[in-house]
Amino acid sequence: MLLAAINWHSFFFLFFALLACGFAVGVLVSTNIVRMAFYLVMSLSATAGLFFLAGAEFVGAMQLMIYVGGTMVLLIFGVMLTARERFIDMQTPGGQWVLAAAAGGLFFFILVVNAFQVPDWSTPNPHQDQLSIAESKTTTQIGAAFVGVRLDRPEADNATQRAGMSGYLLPFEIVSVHLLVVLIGAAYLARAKRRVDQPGS
Amino acid sequence: MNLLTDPITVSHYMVVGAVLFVVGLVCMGTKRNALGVLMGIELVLNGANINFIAFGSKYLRAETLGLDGQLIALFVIVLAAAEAAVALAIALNFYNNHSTIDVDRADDLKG
Amino acid sequence: MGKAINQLLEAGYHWLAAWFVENPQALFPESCWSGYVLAALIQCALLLNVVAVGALLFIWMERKISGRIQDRLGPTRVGGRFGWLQTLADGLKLIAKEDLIPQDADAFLFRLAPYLGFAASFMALLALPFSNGWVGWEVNVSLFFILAVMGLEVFSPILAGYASGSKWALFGAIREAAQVVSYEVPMGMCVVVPVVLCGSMNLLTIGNAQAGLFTNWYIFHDPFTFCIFWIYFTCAIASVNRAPFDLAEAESELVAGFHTEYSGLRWSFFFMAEYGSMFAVSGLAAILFFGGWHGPFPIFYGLGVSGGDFGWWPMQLANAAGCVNFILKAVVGVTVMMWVRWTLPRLRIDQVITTCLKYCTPLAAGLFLGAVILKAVHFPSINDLAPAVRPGEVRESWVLLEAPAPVVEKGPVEKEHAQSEHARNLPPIVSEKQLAASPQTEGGSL
Amino acid sequence: MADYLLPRLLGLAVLTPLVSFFAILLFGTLMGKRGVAGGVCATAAILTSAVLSFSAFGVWITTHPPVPVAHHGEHETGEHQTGEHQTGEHGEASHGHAETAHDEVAHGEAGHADAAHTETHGDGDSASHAATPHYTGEIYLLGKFGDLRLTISYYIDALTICMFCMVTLIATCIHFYAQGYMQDELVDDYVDHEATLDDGSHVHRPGRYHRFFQYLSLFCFSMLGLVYAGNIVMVFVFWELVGICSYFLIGFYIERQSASTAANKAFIVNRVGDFGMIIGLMVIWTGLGTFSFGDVPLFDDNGIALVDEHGEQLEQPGIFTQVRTAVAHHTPDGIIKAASPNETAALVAVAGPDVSRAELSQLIDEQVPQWRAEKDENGVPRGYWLMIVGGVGIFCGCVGKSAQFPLHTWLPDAMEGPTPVSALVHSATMVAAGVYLVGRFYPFFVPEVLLVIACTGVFTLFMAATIAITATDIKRVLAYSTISQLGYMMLALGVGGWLAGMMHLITHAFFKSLLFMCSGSVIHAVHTNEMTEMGGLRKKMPYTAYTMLVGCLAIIGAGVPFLIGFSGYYSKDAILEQSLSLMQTPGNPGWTQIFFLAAAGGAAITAFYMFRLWYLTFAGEPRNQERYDHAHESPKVMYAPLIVLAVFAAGVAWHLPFPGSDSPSLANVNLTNLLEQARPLETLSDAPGQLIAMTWPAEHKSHASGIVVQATMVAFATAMGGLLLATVFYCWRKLNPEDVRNQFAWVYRFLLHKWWFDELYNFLFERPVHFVAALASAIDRKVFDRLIDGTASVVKAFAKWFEFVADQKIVDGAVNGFANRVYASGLWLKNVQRGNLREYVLFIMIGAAVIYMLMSFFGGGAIAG
Repeated sequence: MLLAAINWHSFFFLFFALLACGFAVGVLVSTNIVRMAFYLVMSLSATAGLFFLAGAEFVGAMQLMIYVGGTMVLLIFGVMLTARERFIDMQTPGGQWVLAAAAGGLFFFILVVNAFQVPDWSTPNPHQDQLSIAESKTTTQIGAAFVGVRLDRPEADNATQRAGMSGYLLPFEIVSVHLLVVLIGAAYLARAKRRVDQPGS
Repeated sequence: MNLLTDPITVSHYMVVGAVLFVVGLVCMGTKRNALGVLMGIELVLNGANINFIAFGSKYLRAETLGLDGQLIALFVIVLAAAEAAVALAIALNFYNNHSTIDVDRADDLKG
Repeated sequence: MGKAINQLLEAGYHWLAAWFVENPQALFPESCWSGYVLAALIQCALLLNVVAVGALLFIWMERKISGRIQDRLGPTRVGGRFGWLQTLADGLKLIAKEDLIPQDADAFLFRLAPYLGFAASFMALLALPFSNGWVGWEVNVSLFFILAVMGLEVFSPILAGYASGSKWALFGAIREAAQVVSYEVPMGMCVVVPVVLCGSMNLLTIGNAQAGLFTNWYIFHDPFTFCIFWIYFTCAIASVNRAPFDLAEAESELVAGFHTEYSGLRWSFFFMAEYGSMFAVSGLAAILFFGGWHGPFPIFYGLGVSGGDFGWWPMQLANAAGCVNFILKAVVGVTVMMWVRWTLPRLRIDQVITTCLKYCTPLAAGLFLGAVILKAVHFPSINDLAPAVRPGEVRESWVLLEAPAPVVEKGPVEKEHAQSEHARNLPPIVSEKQLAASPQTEGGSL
Repeated sequence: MADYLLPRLLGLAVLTPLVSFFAILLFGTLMGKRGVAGGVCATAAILTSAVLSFSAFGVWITTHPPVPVAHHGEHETGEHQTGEHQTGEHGEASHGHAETAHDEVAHGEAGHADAAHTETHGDGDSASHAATPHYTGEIYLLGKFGDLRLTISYYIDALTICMFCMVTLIATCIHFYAQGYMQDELVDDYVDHEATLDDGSHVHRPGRYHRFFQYLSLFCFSMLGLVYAGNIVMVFVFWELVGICSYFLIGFYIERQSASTAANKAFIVNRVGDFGMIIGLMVIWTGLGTFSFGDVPLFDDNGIALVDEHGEQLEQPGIFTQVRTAVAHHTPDGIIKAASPNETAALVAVAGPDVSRAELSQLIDEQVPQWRAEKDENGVPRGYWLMIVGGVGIFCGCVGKSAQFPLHTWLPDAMEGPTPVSALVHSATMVAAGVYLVGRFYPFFVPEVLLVIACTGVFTLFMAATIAITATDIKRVLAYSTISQLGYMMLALGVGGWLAGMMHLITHAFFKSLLFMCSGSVIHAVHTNEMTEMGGLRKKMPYTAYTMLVGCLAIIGAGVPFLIGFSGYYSKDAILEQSLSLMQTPGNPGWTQIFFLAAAGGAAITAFYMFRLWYLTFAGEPRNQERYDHAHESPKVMYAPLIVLAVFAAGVAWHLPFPGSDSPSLANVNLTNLLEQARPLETLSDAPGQLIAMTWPAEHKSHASGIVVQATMVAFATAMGGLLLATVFYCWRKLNPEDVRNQFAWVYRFLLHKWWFDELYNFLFERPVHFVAALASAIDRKVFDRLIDGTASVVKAFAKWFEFVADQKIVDGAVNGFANRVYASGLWLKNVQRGNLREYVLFIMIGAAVIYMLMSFFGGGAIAG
């Protein structure tokens, strides 16, 4: 029975992967900027599904929250603010399409060939059956890694590495500061320009 | 190989990532709308993220990147958000200055 | 006979419980595909009912409450004296109405927008536990997940507003977007406080950490949590776009805001999404601050339905009671939202944003800091003065105990249960260390 | 301890003003309004120096307690006793040497050898005086040229200590004083009423308060460095530094024609003297092979001490070791060798090329005693002329710096500088540097040189004193007085009175700075230098008037004979005693009494003009009522230093027990005994001249009671006579100066024109120089310029042609051609950089793909996995 043989993990992977790829292609082919944004939201959400499927539930939630939520709202803001009839559809010359498609195809070919070149990558995890998605509890570990403690790598012999080097405290801090700077910078860049009234005009 | 019955592997994820990546690249290469280019960038980053997650997933490989994959993906997400904010601000500024967001017309510095 | 029925019920329960609580693959080998499908369908039906029937009920409630507040009667005719079926009648009417799409509209997005909102609202309920273990998808970061998908809800008004091709709709959409995105910030800060106190983002864990007497509820944990609940509730009202923050559909200015051009069933989907979201944020408040499915007094504990060593049906009975408990708390929250809506006038957009950025955000940040400091210095909370019972030992109870609940040492089973979550992923050395510092095991002293 | 402390204390004292100088130089404009804090900075620096100097003084007197020297004939009668004293002193000296870890044994041996040598001369008087206590050492080696070491080194003995204390004390007082005096520079717009522009308006300029103190600090550094210096080159360097400071300070009001001229004059005149000094330096180097005062321990290139066969540290003997021997004017070996080039060449020729350098030098050394015994046809020992040339050369420098005839003309003109400068630089310290150097180099001067010095000094003192009589500018009176007093010092040194000269140097510094500062106070009050417009000011300015009275009394050497007196009493009497001693030495020609008579006459004239000055300024009735009405006592910051200096001017030479000390060894601390510790050994014995039939008596002989009584009475009488005459003329007004002036009109004119020295120099030097210059200029313009112009025209024409061929065609062609190619390729490449974002993306994609392929092909497929 076909259905009985279905590997549900693979099934959902296929589902989300098709969604992600399909909507990504939708982004590519659509000329309406708002629709592109919508397709992108769907693609990113499907990617989040892929993340959940791969056991990275925290990253998936993060993807939904920040990427899909935050970024896309920002993007849609931009879309709406700059969307006028004449800007929504901007035709690209056919030659460039062909060129881009050729280069992209070449790239895609390289990547796909590469993906199947290493046997280890194409071999499923032999213990996959014994693992459950519901068991993926990496949130605590990620949180600990952010404050510099690697719970998942306790076997590291080097005490120094275990103590500090293996954690992600410094990158976390850097990214935090970076975000702050970016927020201020973006607010500054996008601030409303005050028009100076010409005297007498 | 039956996609529905065989367990999936890292390679499958990589193919999805490749699709997103290449679509993003082509998107960047063909969209004249600055926001379209921005969306292409998001797709590219997402495609890369999929690879990180896949290599860090213990469901797909016995020997994985472990947490590092997820952490890097997280950083990519956060930085992508930051990048989107700045890029959007730039796009708005560009729009304010040029009354268009056509990147083909952003050639003031053309030699 | 009774025994047979009992066995039958047990079998049926196992079949269901496997989907709600346990790993489905453990009960159902991969060959049993029908289990997946059936369980998924049942879950969908139940959750849909929360949204759809809930919306039906809430709309009726709102009419009655607004009527009472405005010294009217509200619906009185359809379905009897209290107008029970007024909403159903309206729904039928809406289904029957012609589905209009304006000429300037982007038809695809115009059609899509209501479903998107509904789907987001529905997805939020997917990870929302209704009782201990009664959750559509037990995900480790359920709180985070719910916040994330409720953030996606904003796409619905935006797309709707844009696709309508109407300036009123667009204005409403923009307002909605600005407002919701802004309020996500203080709201995020508020919900992090229970997470910090409990040490988990899993709503089940958070809920169970508040078991026992109502003093265990996080709202009574310390002054900071008490204050921060009100900020959370304010932000919740704003984020679900309810009055006095309903700028997106301000009738006096924007006709009807983002759904000006909608009619019929599509229009009703917006409302279903809205009421679903109201229920979701209220349920979240109940879990985060009001002990979730735990009653104010641990009655089932007194009945001996304690720990994990009792039979399946008393446990599920307790869970069912907890579910009722939870729904009641959530409905109270929704009712308060309605009460607020019909009491307070609508704010201006600048006031809305000011409230968020100048009041809610700094306050939430300060209170968050205070709560974290209290937690860090192990400041004794009110619960420590009268520790009713340890978390996770009591399900629910409606009957007051005759004697105060004794503080029971944790049985080996619970200990194992508590440890299992970590022990599976952690090697022994670290797991011990981690357990020693684990907030969940410390929760016993709360 | 002392060998550790003294160089550091004094070195710090030297450097502190330098720090202040740089601080004000760099941050002067930031120091408060118009740099007002610059004054504080400089004052604090010099105060620190003073504290350090007096600390060094304390260290010195505790490690080297002065012993009383024989007085007034005791020397002759109690020779044995004195010898014991000197032995004790010698013991102290050896002790000090042991601490300095330098030259004790070698020096001691040299001393013994010299002592043995001395006996052959039949003069065993000073056999036990092997050395004076001192500390010497090198701080930094600047360069090494063969045996010659150019170093930064120090030489510290009692004279150094005295000079340090004197300089820093006076400088401190003057710094404080200057803070008050220079107040009017503290404005943004200073109007210089004495500097007039072409259009008749006055010069407006920003105040230069901090600049003034900057120069003062630099000057203090230079002066202290000069005293601190341990070798003659370092002395010369600081000598020039002092000169340049003087230049800056005289030209402080640079906008005034007179000030800038005076500054130039001072500098150029000093250069003339320095020229002679450089000759002296050459002689020293040639003859002695070293510039260092003290002995220098020798090290090899690796810094390991060189030792002789006995394991003793080898040392390069310093100048003093070579010349400051117990034998009077014992010509050093090096001088003899330098004076024997022919003999040396003959020795070298005889020895042949195989003889090593060391052996050769040993050969020469063996010949030295023989050469030393030789005399030329005039009966002059070998090398003696070299000594005379060297000594006169060094003295030339001193003549310039100390404003002796004939280079004295710059000093009166230098009064153009602000009065504190005159007080510090041109009376107390810088001009004393010449005298100091003569004292320092005293053993180097053979009797014939001393005669030159004495003649110069005596002429200078008399000439300057006479000029001072007629001067009406209060500062010029003091300036000529300074020249005169410097002449006294030179005279004292020239007649063999080392102690007298040095002592007068110290005492004069105090009272002359006091007098100058008082005059500055007066000028500050009445805004004029002319004494004819003053009078009666003592009522208005009591502090100034009476401190100046103290100064006048000190300079004339007032005192109760044989009992007590102002400081000048002691030093001037000592000078007279020594000149009398020289006069009375048997065998000396009769004209040597000119020294005594001129000195005595000079003392009378000094008393006259000093009190003329005081009376004209402070006594009598105001001659200019308007200026009198505006006069006022100076602020406290100005008259407080006057009081301090007055105390010192009065009592610096007193033989008081050292205050606060119960130690009997410190009871003898006074100026005389201190200076006595630094006395060059040869002054303890008679010095016969070789070219002239004269003998310079040992200084102790002047303490014979006959000489002392005679000299003291003469000094007292002349001083009182001069004082009385001045009182008659200007106080009681019994005689009218006008009558005298008319009576001796030509003398008056002669004196008024300062003996026509300026005119003489103008005629002798300036006119010929101008004529030669005009001639040279004409030749330059007519001949050389035309030649050069013609050449230039030819070259220009060629260059024009060549430019066309080489530059435009070849070079420009190549460069332009290359540039065109580059430009064209740039234009072509521009097509790539079109500003099209999407194309860039495509480039990136294609580039990445290409790189990947290249790496897959050539990288061994290592890219994946």
